[in-house]
Amino acid sequence: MTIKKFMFVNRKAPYGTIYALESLEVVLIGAAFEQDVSMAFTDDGVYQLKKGQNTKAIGIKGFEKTYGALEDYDVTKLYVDQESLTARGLTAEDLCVPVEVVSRAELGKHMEAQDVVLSF
Amino acid sequence: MTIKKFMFVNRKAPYGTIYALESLEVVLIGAAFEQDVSMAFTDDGVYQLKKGQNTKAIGIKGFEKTYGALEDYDVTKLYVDQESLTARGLTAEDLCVPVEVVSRAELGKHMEAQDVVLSF
Amino acid sequence: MIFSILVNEGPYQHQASDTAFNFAKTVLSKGHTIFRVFFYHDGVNNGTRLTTPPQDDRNVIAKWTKLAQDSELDMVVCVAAAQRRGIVDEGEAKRNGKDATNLAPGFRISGLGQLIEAGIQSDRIVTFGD
Amino acid sequence: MIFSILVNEGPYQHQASDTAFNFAKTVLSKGHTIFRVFFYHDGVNNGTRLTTPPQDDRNVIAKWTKLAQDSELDMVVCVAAAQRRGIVDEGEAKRNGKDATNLAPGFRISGLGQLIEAGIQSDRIVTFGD
Amino acid sequence: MLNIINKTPWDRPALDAALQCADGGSILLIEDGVYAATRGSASEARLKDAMGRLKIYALGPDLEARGVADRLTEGVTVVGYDGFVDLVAENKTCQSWL
Amino acid sequence: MLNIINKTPWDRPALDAALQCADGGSILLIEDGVYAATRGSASEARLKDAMGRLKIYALGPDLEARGVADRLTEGVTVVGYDGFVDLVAENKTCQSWL
Repeated sequence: MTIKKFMFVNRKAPYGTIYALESLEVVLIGAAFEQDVSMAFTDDGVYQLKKGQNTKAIGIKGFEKTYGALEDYDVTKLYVDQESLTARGLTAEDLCVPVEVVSRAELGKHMEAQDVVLSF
Repeated sequence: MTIKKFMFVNRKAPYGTIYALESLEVVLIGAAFEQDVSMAFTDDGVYQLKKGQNTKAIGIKGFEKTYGALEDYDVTKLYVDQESLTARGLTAEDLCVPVEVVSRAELGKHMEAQDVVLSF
Repeated sequence: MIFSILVNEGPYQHQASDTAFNFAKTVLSKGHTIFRVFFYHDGVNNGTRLTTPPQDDRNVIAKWTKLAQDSELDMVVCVAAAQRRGIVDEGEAKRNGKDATNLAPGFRISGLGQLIEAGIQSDRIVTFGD
Repeated sequence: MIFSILVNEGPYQHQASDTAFNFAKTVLSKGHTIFRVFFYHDGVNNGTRLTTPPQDDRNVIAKWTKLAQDSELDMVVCVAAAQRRGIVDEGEAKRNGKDATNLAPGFRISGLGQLIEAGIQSDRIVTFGD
Repeated sequence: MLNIINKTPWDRPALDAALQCADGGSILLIEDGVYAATRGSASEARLKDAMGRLKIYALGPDLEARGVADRLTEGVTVVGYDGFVDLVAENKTCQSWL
Repeated sequence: MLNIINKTPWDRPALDAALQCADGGSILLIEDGVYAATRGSASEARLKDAMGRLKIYALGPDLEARGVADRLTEGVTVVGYDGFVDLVAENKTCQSWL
């Protein structure tokens, strides 16, 4: 099968909208199809990776653990925008998985290198 | 029947989303119920009143004319936020109906005077 | 005190319906009254009985239906918004020549006047949306 | 050139489906091929046959159905997203014990793999959403 | 008036609009709006400035869901759904800045 | 890359994010995104700054729908759906900044 470079760009916070969760579902299918998958987190998307999510009191299924399982699907290229982290008072230590923190310019270069970019 | 002061706050541009149109539908019903109706336009909501809309090429029904018909329903209190106009390079002359241009502080005072505020 | 609630977005895509539900339940548990829950815009999509959410997630629609039945809540889906989005009861199906219905138990379809009436009759009206 | 199109929002609430439709029509009129139109998130709500929009407005769903039939378009509604939102065909109704269906002609329900496949098989994939 | 905000200040101008229009009353942050009440973020100063004129609340269940309950900006009061209902009851009107 | 923006720069950070990430290529403004290409608005300077590195396009039908086709910022190229399809074809990839 053809292998393409797929990047999934996440720009929205979790739980307020479903995009983060349904984006993850696409990422896992992309990995199952053995594509070359990477994920970018920028703007409010960096909040998806914030450690310590507990959704019990809002009655919605949490999915922080799914990010931890991405490695099992060989999804290891997670790029996080430095500027978005800083504006939100976050650092890489606040995140639930190991990531590569990059500048917006570097993120743009990764985007340019893709065959398919899907933004959620 | 009890008469209450209803304010409809419009903060979204037309056509990109349906809120502007479906907000107008509520306003007209509010007027039909003979309530004391006013409308506020702030942030991207000021774009709703921009003169010269022609939706033919996007295939969506235009509704600029409906703002012109509001007067027939005795909806004459239209407040437009000065700051939002200025940021978008607009003045009252660009709008399709006569309005009262107000500061954000004045808009806030009008909001405080309401019984019901619905924001779209 | 008499509350009404306006829900402007559909289930799952936005948190609006979940928050509105939690709010409504709390209003009732504190001894207040809910005059009406009105579903407008994509909020009408909360009124379909055809959803089958994943087993490990909540069923937003079933929660509303149960609350309506347990607490005699008046839950109204706006007819104009419902026609645009395909939410249909038997009367609407007959009127518009549709071969199926999908309105969930506990909901009824009616006009926008019901929202204005809710504003008039209630001490407070709270909107949940995008 | 081979295109695919991803539609992430439902009809009327957002312009996404209208823009996607105009785009799709133009792609075909210019002699390109469309491998697939995939409906995800609230985009699955484009696949209901139960809508009755106002007579002076466009019928977004009917436009898609006609385009599919005229041009043999493959229009796929994501099954997981459809289950959350109550878009059902006969197979889904049987599997999940639903008493009605609402899928519009020209659409079919299938898995997310169809979106990845569209990405692999197409030269370009364009997303329309909120 | 109770001003309800459900989006982050980076994603939407709702919080800024409410802060500029409201002369008194309260702001309640819910859903994605609660991120505005977190320490060290670029919106913290705006919120602190507003505290002289406005009471600021954030919905606890939404803070917990997002893993930010332990980094609340000083001066913000956390409420549950109970407190949310009370705030609506205590204020003559409320407005959701959608 | 073709960067597609469908929101105003006041409502969402999408245009800013695209302008900061993109080193070359094109920006296409569609739907509510077209307002960013209007004269005299607070976003005009940002767009003009970017024109050295990026080509900026706006979708004509969306400009007309919103009554702003006659106040286009200088240097922005108007395209129809035809031109939209051509832009997608000419660029190796495209990204909708949703």
